[in-house]
Amino acid sequence: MPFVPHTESDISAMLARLGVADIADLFDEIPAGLRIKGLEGIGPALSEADISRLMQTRARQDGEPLCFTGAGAYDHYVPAAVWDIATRGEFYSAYTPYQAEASQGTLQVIYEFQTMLASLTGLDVSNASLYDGATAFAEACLMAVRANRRNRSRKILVSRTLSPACREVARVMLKGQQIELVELAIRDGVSDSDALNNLSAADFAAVAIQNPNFLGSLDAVDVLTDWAHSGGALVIGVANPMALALLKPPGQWGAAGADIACGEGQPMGIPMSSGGPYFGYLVCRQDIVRQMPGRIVGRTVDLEGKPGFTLTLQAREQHIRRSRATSNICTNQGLVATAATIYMSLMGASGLRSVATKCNANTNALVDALTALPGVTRAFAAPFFHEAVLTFDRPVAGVLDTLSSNGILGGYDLSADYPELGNALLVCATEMRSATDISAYAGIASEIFGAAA
Amino acid sequence: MPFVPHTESDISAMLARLGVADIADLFDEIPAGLRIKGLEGIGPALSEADISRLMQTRARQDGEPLCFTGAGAYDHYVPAAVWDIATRGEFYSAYTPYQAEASQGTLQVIYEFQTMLASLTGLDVSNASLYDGATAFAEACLMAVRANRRNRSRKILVSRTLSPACREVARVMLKGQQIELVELAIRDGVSDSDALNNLSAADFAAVAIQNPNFLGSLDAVDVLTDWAHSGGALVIGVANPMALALLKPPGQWGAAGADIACGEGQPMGIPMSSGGPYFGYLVCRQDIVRQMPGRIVGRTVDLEGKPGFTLTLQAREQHIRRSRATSNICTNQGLVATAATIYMSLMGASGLRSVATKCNANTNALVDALTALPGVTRAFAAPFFHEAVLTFDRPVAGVLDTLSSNGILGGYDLSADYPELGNALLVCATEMRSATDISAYAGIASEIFGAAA
Amino acid sequence: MTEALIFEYRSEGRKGFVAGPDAVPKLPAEALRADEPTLPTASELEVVRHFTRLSQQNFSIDTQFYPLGSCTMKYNPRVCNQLAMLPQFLGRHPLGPVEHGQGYLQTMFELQEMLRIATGMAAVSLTPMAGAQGEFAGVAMIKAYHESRGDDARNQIIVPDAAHGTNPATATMCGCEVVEISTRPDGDLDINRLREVLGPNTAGIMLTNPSTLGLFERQIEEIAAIVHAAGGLLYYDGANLNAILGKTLPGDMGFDVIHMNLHKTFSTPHGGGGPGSGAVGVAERLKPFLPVPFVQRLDGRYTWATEEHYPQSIGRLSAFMGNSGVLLRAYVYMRMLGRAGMERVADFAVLNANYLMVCLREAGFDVAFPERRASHEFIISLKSIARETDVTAMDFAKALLDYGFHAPTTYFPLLVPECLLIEPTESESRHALDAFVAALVDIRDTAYSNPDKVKEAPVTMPVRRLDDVRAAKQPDLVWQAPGAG
Amino acid sequence: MTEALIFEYRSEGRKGFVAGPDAVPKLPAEALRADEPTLPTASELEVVRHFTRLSQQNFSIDTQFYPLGSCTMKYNPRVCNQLAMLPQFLGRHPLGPVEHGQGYLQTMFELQEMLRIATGMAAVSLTPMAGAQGEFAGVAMIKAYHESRGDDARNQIIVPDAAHGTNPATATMCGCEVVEISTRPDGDLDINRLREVLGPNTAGIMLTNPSTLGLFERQIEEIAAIVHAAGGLLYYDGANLNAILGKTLPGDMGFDVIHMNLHKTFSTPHGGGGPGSGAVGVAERLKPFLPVPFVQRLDGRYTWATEEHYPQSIGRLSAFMGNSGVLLRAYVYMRMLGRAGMERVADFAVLNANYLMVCLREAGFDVAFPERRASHEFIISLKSIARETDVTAMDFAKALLDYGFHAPTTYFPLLVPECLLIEPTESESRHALDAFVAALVDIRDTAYSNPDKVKEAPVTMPVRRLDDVRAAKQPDLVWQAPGAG
Ligand SMILES: Cc1ncc(COP(=O)(O)O)c(C=O)c1O
Ligand SMILES: Cc1ncc(COP(=O)(O)O)c(C=O)c1O
Repeated sequence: MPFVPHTESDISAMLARLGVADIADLFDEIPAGLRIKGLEGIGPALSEADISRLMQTRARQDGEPLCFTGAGAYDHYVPAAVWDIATRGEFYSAYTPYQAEASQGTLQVIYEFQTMLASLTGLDVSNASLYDGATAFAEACLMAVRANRRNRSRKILVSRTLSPACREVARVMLKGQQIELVELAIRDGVSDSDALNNLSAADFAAVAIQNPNFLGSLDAVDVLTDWAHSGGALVIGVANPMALALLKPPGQWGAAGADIACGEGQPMGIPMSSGGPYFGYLVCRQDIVRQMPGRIVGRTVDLEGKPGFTLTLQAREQHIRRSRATSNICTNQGLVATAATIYMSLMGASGLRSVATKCNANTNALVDALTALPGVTRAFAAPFFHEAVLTFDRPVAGVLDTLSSNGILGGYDLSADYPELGNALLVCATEMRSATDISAYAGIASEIFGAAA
Repeated sequence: MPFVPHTESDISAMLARLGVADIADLFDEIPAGLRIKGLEGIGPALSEADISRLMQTRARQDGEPLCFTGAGAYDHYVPAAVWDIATRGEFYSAYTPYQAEASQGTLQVIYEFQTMLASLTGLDVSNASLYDGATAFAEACLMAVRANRRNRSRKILVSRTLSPACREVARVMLKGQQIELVELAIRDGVSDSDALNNLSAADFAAVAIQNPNFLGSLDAVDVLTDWAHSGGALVIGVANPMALALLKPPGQWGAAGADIACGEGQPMGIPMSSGGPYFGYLVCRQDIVRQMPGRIVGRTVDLEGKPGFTLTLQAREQHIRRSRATSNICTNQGLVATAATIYMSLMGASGLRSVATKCNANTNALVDALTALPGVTRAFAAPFFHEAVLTFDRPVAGVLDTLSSNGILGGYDLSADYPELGNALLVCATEMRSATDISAYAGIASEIFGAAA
Repeated sequence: MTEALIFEYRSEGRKGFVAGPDAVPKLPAEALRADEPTLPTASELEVVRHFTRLSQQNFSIDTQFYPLGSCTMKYNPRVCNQLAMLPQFLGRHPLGPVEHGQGYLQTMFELQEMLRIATGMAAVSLTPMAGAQGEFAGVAMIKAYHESRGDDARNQIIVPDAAHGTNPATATMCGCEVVEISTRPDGDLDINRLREVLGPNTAGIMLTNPSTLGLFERQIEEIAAIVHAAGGLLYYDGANLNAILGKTLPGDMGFDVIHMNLHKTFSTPHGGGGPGSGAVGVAERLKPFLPVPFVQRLDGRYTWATEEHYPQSIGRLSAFMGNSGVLLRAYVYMRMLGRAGMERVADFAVLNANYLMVCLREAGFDVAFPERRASHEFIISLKSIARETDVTAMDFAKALLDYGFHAPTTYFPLLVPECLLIEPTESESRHALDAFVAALVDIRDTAYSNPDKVKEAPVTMPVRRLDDVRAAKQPDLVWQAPGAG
Repeated sequence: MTEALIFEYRSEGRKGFVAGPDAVPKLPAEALRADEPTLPTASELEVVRHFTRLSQQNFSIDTQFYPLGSCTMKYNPRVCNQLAMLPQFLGRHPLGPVEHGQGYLQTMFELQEMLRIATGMAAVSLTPMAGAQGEFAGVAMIKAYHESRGDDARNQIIVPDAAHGTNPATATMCGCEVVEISTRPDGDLDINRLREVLGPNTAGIMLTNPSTLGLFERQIEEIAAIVHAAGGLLYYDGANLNAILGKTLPGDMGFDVIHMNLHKTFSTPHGGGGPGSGAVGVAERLKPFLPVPFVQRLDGRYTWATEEHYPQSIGRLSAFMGNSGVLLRAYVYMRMLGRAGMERVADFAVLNANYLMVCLREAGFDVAFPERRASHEFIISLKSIARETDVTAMDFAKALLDYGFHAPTTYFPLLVPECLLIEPTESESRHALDAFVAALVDIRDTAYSNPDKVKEAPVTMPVRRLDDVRAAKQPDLVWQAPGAG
């Protein structure tokens, strides 16, 4: 029997011990009317060989198109050691480290994870991960409302350059608690700082800024941070950790730095995998750590004085504080955070910098190649990290279709999220894209746009 | 620097400690005339991402044709757990278990391996693996010559139904020691027992029989075993361990059983992998264990009386006995044997039996489908396990070419090894071949043979 | 041996992973960071060795019996991992066109269907990324339902006192008020109390059945009737679905919405804390509110169901569609079980729990609800032992580690003092259960003969008992380079 | 905790891995086996748990510093394993047509080329499956060469007394007589003795350079000249190639044939004892004798070179072409190193060995050849400590395990008493080397202060010291079911 070890003789011996004739008797507390005959509609069991064949067929069916799409998920190289180690049974099949003495492996990894995230973002403390970047953003907003003791506002000013998915998830998660997201407009691909003149920072619990923003551009982080702080609003910085290998981290934005930072951890060694599992990170200033949602690992000593690790500050969490907890989160993305920790350890600061730099160079090369075509222009002049917006002289969808049927994912069509940008496409070329790959894209694009390539 | 951890500052500190200016100075005992400038002709380093892309391209280029070829390497399903566990760093990156206390993992696995092989073959003791089935056969011949105390013969009678590759490797390995392989003829796909009448068993150190033999047929194991023993020759049984899930094991052949058994372990969870790494197994009667080549693990106790495992009977081996060792083998196929042990543990006797039975059924189905075509007949009437010989009305090579260009490996062309069989093809359909696969083969074959399919 | 921190392998100037020669970024200087983040500078071998050694410091299903109540620590088949990690699945961009995703989408669609059937609901969405997010989705749907009917006053969520902490926490997150109700001594809900709290403000009730006490709620039909009569909806916390798979359906019990913990019942790995998946199923009336996206089939083609098709949807809960990789693992597991295998899950989870309960009862342990059948888990209380020997449930838990067993859940549910909540799961053998009983008996004997020895435990772990108070009072949450603080 | 034998999980009637329903074999009844083999009847979880736990009882490169002399325990990059296990490589049938193998064959061809260049030989064959089989191929080629010239009396193989046991054992297997010659006190070969033994019966000499003493043989050019002058050939045991990679070429030294241990120099994993690869390279005159098959390129197409093309070949050494999977790993490793990386191998292997040697010498240990440079390994002798404290090299080895270090090679080479042969490899950091020195110093201190404590070691392993005598005297080599013997 798959995954059940019992033999007939075990079963009889066990039933005899229980004094019942049949396993069915053990379900006798279920009201008779509720008992079912079984799961009609579920097919017969497949052997391991059969399910392997099936899944391989489906995987092959989907192919491996050349990816120039980013928009929140990035095609980076993941060293072999990362998942080889992360999927070792002892990491893979452990539960949450409730028994600290028997979970030092996971606990130490998470402590190291927290250290890395705090350092990358330039802030003090990190939690042990949240579900993904979008929920981390929503939790950051909730946290900011709880943490801002200067004003009692339930409004967050969010730049329209911030990822639409993050804004949508935050809307859903904030709605019940009547917290409102107020949108700050875009201009030239970045947050419109002039629009701040019509607003008062004091009206907001926090201001949320993404950098590089969803459109790939470097945003006005210093101006926005200082404006927010001037009115007693907190600052939530959203950042791709890969970009932080190069860019000024949220903790150093403006004069005082962001108060909270969060983001999507996927670029740190996590495969794109149709959208998950990824992990959200959340870091903050030391003084607001008790408003942090999610698990946190701390270092302490054992009764012999030897250092060891344990879950700590649990009084914030649902299993202790129940309806007054900082969040309902329980299971997080531990294994993914473990993989990210291994990835960051392998890469080091220099490895990350090298990847980040290559992404920047490749996207520049791609943008140059495409804007050389008639009908393709850059949408904005703002400097970008590894994504950029192109404007076409025709609808984006058709172009993407042609690319797709040539095995190329050409980018993310912005026309639904940002209709104001016209026929706009967000492209990305990570370190994985070779010069040949970029030429392949440009080649097909030149056929579409009718250039004399 | 890939795989070298030293930083510039480490290097200077270390050189300072050594009192030399430069690493090159450490090579000053190499005569100047022999020093080279470096390895011209070796290309530049590839990053992990680049080598991954390269190897993936090459792997894809080779494709995954549908395999109906056996002839010594079989396409069985390998459960995911097998190599997941075998490639855990602690198994994968350990050396030979010379320090027993720090190698109980590997040692216990091998003790379990030995137990499984002894039991499958119906013999008393097993070694810890040899390189592959062919070298195991050669070592079995050498061992038989050493072990046979009744006669001093340096001849081994080997049935022509025994794998040509095994016979060739044995020839190469036995040549230096002037041991001769004498061929016993084939009749109707099995060893020609009548030919024994012209021979005397007393002239041979051993008689070697493969069952099922290379042509897939069940051979005359009982007759040959008894004949050999009647003249004081030992019996070497060669067997596919998968077949032993169903068939009478060598230890039970004839009245007294074979004295030595050996074979190719690949069917026990080892991928076909272009021919290796596989492992050879070698088992024998207890009383000749000291003539066994290769490592052997024994169970003993530690100084507290707790059971533990260690390499034993090492006085047979090259590192102790040097020029008088039973063999020169040192490194064997430990990791592959580990994987096989996991495979056999997962399958159990019933799992192996079920696979073996399916192979038998599938090959029967294939043979039925192909012999239904005009121009295709079975070569012999002998019962077969999971391989059978078909005779064509035309040269085999052309048929295989057509199949190959349709993504099918149609079997092994016997015409070079067994010209006496005419246009003969050895086919095999393991448990991995579905009814659809078999129809696909039959479909193309029917086009070739012009049947009204 | 304790393992140094990865940062302590720091070696000035060591390069990390070699990714080839560097380009110069085209970025304005003022945007660049000046400092270097504190990331390790260990060699690849050091990294591999460090994390491999750390992994060995964990207990896990692959190495130990792990009867952690409410957590369903069953075997995670290795093949689920292998197939979820096929390169095309790993490499698929979440925004890739459906043409490059039919294999994946079909798989997700079939998973939705199987989960729908296994729970008896009308439709399933896979987006929630863990149980708690599934709860969020469920309560949000309940609220959206009432609001869609103009029934705006309904903002109370009823939860039993035995409920998991995520239930009340979720209600709060959704802006609801939590009303806690008590459990009767026989372990069933205090239905009179329920009647009292039901009213025009009732949005719904969150139950898990079997409950966290390991008991099947026998009055479930009546409860459903009165909650529905009062205008409320019923939420099923599916964390304990393992106990009833193939035996009874939450849909039949009258639940309107359910979340499933695929990382429990459907055996996706816990990974030291996650990722999980909290897929939600709903009855017909909540279908319009399901979180998007999910997968729909139109003319044999699989596409995304979005806000466009479900304008009343509560919206999105993740940037893309939840924890896909986890979903793939659950799919493989379910297909390998098939119908018969799924029905066997509850059979043997429940057989093992009852067997273990009876063995412990016969060995003299106090079972919390001795008159009841265990579901897939059960509770023993060590109150009398603690009174007599001062050895607590916590001490038992720590001592078990030295016997090579992970501890059961301790001190939850809160209403049973000195409790251990024990869930063996169907994948453990009778042999493992017997050995566990022997260990508990042995620890109890030691508690009476030599209580200090038990209070000293564990002694075979990489560390002895840790100072939790110090951890919370002087939080040390990130490593500081020496001299950097 | 010791781990039960997998057979002890035996449970009557338990089915193994589920491979689906059984067919009835079409085989004559008398051919079938009557008994059931003693294979485990454990559940999948038990199997996974058992072998995972067993793995944790091993020391390995991935978990410990492993300075086992002569074994080159360097880091085995995980990516080599990953790429060698691509499904198409794993699934390729060895007899598959070359049309379905161009990717594989090209890789093997390029590997042959890289190895040829790295050793300075004329051609390479990859078939030998370990060092010892490479030696066999080499000596067989030497014999075949002499025979092809009618020089039939040449059947003596000269080996130094420091040689690895496989060298004399190989010579015997090839039907040669072994002539052992001594080493001078300075570690170089006794060349006068060599002159004496050379003669018309000399088939050749087997050397490894640097030798197993960790010393570069400085007279190699002279040795080559006199052996060649006597009509003999030179065999290079490439186990120590790590020390000279990119610095000097065996081909330039005058060797006619060489085997390489890809599982040493080229970092394929040892796997707890194998598989390895003992690829052989030859000078021009031995080319016709190379073992087949190997890969040749004709008009940009890769095909097998067989007996057909090389009728003088010594023939085949494996059923197919050696340990392909190992060869793939070596290929990936070499491509990742590239030229500069390969040259660095010897640089840092030698730097580490000399550094460790000097640190130990300065710490007061007796280095066997203090006047010489270490190559990639070196020897310390504990003779004086053993005399003074009765603590032997074996005791040091066992004590090191408790410090978390694998022991160096002990009691080899045989000519240095109480020796440790120490090979750190280039992949270990200075930090690891310093820690190893500290451990040895600590053990020595304990040897003087409390010798019994060292003789008690190890105490932190799953077992204490094992009774080897009993193991050999009462061999227990297979498990017997209770009551079955
Ligand atoms: C009864 C119960 N409800 C809800 C949850 C929450 O699930 P998750 O941890 O996946 O968020 C759990 C799991 O811990 C549980 O046991
Ligand atoms: C010097 C030397 N020669 C030969 C060998 C034999 O190599 P293998 O074990 O691969 O057969 C070894 C390895 O053990 C060795 O160290």
